Amino acid sequence: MAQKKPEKLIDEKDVRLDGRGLKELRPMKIEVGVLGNADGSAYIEQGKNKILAAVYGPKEAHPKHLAIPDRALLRCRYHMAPFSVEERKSPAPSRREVELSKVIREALEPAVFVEYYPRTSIDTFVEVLQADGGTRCAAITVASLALADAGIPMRGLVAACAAGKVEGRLVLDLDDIEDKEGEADLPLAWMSHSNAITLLQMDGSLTLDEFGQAVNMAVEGCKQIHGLQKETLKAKYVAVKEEVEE
Amino acid sequence: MAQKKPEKLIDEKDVRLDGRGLKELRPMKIEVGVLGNADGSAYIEQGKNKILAAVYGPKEAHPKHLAIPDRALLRCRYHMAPFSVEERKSPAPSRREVELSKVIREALEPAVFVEYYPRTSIDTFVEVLQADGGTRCAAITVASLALADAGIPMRGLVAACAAGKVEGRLVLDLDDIEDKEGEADLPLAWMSHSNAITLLQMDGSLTLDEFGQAVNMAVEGCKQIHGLQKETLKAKYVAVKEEVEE
Amino acid sequence: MAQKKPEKLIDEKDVRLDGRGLKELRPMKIEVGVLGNADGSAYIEQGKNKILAAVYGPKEAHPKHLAIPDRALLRCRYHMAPFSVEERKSPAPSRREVELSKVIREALEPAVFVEYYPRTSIDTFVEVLQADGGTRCAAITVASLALADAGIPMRGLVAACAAGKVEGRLVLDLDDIEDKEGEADLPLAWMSHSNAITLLQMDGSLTLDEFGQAVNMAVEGCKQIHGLQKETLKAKYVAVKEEVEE
Amino acid sequence: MKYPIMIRVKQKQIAQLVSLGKRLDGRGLNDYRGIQLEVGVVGRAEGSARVRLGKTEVLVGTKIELGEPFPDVPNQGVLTVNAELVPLASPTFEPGPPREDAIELARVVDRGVRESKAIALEELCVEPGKKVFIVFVDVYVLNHDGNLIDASALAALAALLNTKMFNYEVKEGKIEVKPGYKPLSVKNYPIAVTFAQIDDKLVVDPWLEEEQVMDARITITTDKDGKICALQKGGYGYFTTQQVLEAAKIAKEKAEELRKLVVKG
Amino acid sequence: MKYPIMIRVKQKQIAQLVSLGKRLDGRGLNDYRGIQLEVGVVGRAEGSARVRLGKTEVLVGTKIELGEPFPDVPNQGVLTVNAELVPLASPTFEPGPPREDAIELARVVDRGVRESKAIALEELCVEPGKKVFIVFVDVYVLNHDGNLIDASALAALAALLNTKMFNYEVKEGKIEVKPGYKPLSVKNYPIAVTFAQIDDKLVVDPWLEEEQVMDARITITTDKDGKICALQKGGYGYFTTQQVLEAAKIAKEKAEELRKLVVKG
Amino acid sequence: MKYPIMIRVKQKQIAQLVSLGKRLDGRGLNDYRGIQLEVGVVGRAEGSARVRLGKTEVLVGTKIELGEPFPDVPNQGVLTVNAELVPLASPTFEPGPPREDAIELARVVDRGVRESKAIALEELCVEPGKKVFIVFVDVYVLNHDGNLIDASALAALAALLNTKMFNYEVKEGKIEVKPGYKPLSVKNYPIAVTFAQIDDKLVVDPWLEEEQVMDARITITTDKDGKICALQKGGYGYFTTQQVLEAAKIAKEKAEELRKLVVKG
Repeated sequence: MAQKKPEKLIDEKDVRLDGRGLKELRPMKIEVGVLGNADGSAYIEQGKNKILAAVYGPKEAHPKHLAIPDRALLRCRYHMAPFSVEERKSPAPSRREVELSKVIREALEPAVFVEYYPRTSIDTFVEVLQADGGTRCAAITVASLALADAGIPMRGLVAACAAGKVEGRLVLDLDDIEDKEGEADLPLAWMSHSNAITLLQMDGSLTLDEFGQAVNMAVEGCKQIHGLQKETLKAKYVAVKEEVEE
Repeated sequence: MAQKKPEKLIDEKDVRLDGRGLKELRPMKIEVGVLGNADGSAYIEQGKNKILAAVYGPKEAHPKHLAIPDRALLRCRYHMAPFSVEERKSPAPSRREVELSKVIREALEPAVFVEYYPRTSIDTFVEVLQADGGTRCAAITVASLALADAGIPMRGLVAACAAGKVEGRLVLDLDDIEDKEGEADLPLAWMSHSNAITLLQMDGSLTLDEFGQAVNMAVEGCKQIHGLQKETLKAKYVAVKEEVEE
Repeated sequence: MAQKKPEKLIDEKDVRLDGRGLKELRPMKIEVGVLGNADGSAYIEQGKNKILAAVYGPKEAHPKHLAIPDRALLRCRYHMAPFSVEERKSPAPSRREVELSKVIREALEPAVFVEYYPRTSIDTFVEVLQADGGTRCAAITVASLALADAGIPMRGLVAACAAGKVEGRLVLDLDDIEDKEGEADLPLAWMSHSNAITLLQMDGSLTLDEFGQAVNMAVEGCKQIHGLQKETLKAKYVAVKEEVEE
Repeated sequence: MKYPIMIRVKQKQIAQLVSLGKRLDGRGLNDYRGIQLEVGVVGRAEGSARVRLGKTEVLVGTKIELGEPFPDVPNQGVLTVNAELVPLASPTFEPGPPREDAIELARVVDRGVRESKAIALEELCVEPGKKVFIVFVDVYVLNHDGNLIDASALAALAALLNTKMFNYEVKEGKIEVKPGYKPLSVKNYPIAVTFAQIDDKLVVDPWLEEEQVMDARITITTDKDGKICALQKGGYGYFTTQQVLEAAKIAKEKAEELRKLVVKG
Repeated sequence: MKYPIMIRVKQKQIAQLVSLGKRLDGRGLNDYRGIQLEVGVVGRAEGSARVRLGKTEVLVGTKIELGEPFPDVPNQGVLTVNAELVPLASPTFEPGPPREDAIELARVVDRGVRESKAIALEELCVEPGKKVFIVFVDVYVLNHDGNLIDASALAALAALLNTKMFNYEVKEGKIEVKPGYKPLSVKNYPIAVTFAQIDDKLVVDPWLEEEQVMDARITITTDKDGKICALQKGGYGYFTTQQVLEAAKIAKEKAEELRKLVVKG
Repeated sequence: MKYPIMIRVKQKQIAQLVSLGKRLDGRGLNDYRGIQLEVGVVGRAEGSARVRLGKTEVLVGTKIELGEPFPDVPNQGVLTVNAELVPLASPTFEPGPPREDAIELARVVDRGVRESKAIALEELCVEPGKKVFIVFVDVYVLNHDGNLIDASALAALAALLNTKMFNYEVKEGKIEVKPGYKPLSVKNYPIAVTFAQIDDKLVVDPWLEEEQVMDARITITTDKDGKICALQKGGYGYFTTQQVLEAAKIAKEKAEELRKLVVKG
């Protein structure tokens, strides 16, 4: 049932287990508008991660006492399917999921014009169907697209990606085994507006120098992902436009 | 602590373990108006089942947001006492109890003129004090009487009874051991108004033919129970009348 | 990890394990106004007990449906820190904590002019940081001071203290080991106004005679504690007055 | 906690009566309502009893199961008392986890049984530190018309006296069930007697209308030797020392009467 | 259960169509919506399947873990079905513990699998009374457009057929994992077919708009031999005996069609 | 998240001061409030420490108990950090299970200890796969005046350094307690330093009024070698890369100062 740990995660030619270079992202696939009922939705595959996001709102905040007079209440739930991980996960939210829901919400909010919709709520639901390291970053990337798909006005898309340290080398976009066996993991979310870092966490051990490099490497990763996000949205609007004009 | 399974549940003369014939109901005892505080109440013994039902309402629905503008909200809780079964049952409601509460409610609602009492709630509480197979059916039979005892206007009484298959033969009103060791169990609730089947479930294995026979056998059982329900109510009203006229 | 039980809890000269006489209280230290945010607060050490109390209110009752038209709603939560006892205690409230919250609230309420603040709530929070027997009594003593510190008008301070029976002798203010190994424990709360007993519980075995003696002994203990309570409040007001007049 | 006008009127009326030594339902201040006791009413339970105290009705069932002892008393069985105020018993009871009142009720019943050493927990040890019998006492309130504590404590004692266990032998750490049953060994007979204080007077066995207007409540549990084994004050009022001592004396007497209903011979 | 005006208008319209043997989305009364089935979609799961039934979308994943058997069936593995109505699937689903609807959904799917003996639970026993395999079937509703039961039951069966277990040997009470996988042994193929009753007519595979106006619902699960193995009536209306028997006949036929989608050859 | 008018006025005032390098309470931007540290304050705990950071007050107690290891690390002890925002600490804290804020607080403190490998978990294994020591670190917030993270992390480290375990020997799978105690082995000294961003400026150790108006928060935990071992951004604003790197540098310096308060010599 459990994975076996390989002897080396990176070979002498700086090639990682899955064949990637040190600064290379995992293969990604993004789709928007994938769910029927949600106001906005998106799907991402990043390596073996498979994650769905849906947005409902803006709508009247419920329960009412949560409504904010001058802005929308942005809510977020990050949740893992029981079969998304090696050992079945109970569907009840774990402490980890509660924390991630919070930091993901705080990573998205700087991008959203919440002041446009006072007294409403905007609910973002993220479901991790399969997990392979870096789910919180992929969750932010895909949730940001779901918000855009719902037509929520935003300052920009938020892209997210981790950098880290594995067997002494700094690498981009760690997968599950690199995350578990590596020396450090630094997930980061970024939006081009204001060059803003909207999520930043770190686990492990990094010198100040390494830390600076890792932050920059993660930002570069986010920029690539941001490009892919824009393409996906554009492609969808072109498709919609064509459909409308047909 | 545990019952021992006997070798045969039905002998060669079609006599069941407790001496009943194949189409015979277990001995039943019904009383209405048994509790002091409830607006309506009833008690049933069916074989070794001992079940109490109480009704509170119609009364203002609480919490208010549950109120329905054009009808009463019918609620139902089916609950087993910890000491009602072989192994002590935790008093917290199990998934089974949640499901049974739902199907019992849906078995009773077709009989109730819910439209007479908009914005109110009618709460039905069923407590199984001792369980011996077929509790959901006995619960419907007794809850229906408690509703009548509370003076809730109804299209008719709902009677319920299971048919099933045990050692290759179709039988009526299975007890605990027949249910557990038998091949199929088909609980059914019926009201004479519209000849309506208001609850129907099935576990086990039946051919289409057997299924048809079992449905008809259960309906016949319900008709007998319905007779007993009517007698009980009548006897009570006579008693009340006599008391009043004394 | 566990304490070892000594052979004798009281020696032949009626001296208890910690050197006290039979009718002697444990050393006590009381402070008021110890917390920054609370409207009133107090801290007590009684033997090895270390307990904090805070009062918030009177304030608008929340949720609103709890508000009482002609008086304040007095609430109380007695809670033990996980590290306050020998075996780590889960922070979720135990049944014991729920019961003690109730009896402590009922011990305090006779002293509070709840009718002065209709529709409000007065919330009393007690945190046991270290437990050594008699925490409910010390909790009442300290909560009563926190109420006074919050400026809540009161008929008087409530003092509390247990009496009990250990190795055949009646003793005052049992500590943890005397409580566990002794024959009876009788916690009692008292206020001088009306000479009122506002809390009374008992565990163990006492004849009627012993019971009468124990009640009187506990009341005497409360009177001593009441003296200490008054001194503490007075000292604080003098200190405040001096500060103001400087 | 809320005193609507209706209650205040009733309070006045009840208090006036009590000051004359009378009660709304005709009882004397120290009289119990009629008590009906039935045992063995639930065959699936190891023991059971139903008590009707006036219109208050309580059913108690016991179950005995194997389980682990508490680490600090490895050679003792476990006694667990739980109370459910099921919603069919009163319009004020709601479905959901036990609230404060249910927890207090269970704990007061528990203390009476535990502190009087009614159950010899050492005899319920099968394998020290590993396997003991757990005695579950489940109090089920079926109709609430006041004084749930006394009715529940009485039903609990009767149910324990009605409890039978299967015979067993321990062979190489495994339990072997043998034919027949034996009664659970009950060594003491704790009886709870509750008083309400109304207008500075004590009344025994308050019914619902009295509970709604009382200032405070006190329950005194005495054992077969007349010793007090548990006590609980409740409610927002207070008692004087004098009242407490008086209550204790009466409680002992009343308990003797009640005990005869449960313990024959 | 609330019928706002919008729903009543729709109800009338849908009922009129149904009385003419037609449906809003153009289907015949006994037609299913288009079904898409994909298996092995979640590699971390031991088995998985996604079913799209019109716009309804359900993902089922299975996990197999070691655990303890139930005491009353010590030599059988354990089957556990759970359903999550995750809030991304519908504006009416909310985060939190499973509500009534999710519990009923899980239990109906569970009964189909269990009663048809689709999983040979005896084969999942490793050490009687101590160690068995637990098969978790997690139903994950991703988009709710009606008839969650049939979609979930179909996906559950497909996921079980897709489930692989590692090979193992038991040596001295310890499990030794061996290379390779073997498929989970699935012996029967239960298929659930659900009808809505609208204005006294039965329609197969109700979509959301039909569910909102239906009087009652009946689900009949038949096994590979055409026997009925589970049945569930839902909703606030009722059925006549005639309707029930008619539904059973149709259910058997439709189940045979659907079974072919999952069970090849 | 709600900004009533009062807060906006305060926000303006605080922001203006900060833009001048000043703060409402007179501190410089990189100054901590006065810190008081007391250890061994709770004798029942295996270790304890109280930190006062200005008016913020946190008590941490540790308990060590035997338990089972996690299956994936069978030969390591277990570290469990829990935080309670008890309602006496703030009018905004309510009784009930830990909310988001308490969970984040506990997890940030946990990561500092865990990632710096402050506790040698391998040394806490008694019997691989079966019995290990569990170190409970309970953070108890007694008064909330801002920057709970730094105060809690500091108190947690001090409590761990104050923790003693009894001596024991393992004989035939059983633990035998021996006389005396030994200190828990603490290998590293992680210190958390938190910044608030107010009007694009960073201020160290924000107090409550600053937290109420800040845009975002960043906590950087460094270990005894000046390496970063944990980091957490919080709040609804953002940081630039420049700010993050600047914060890291300051965090390392401030941590060295703070570490001296806890680690003597």
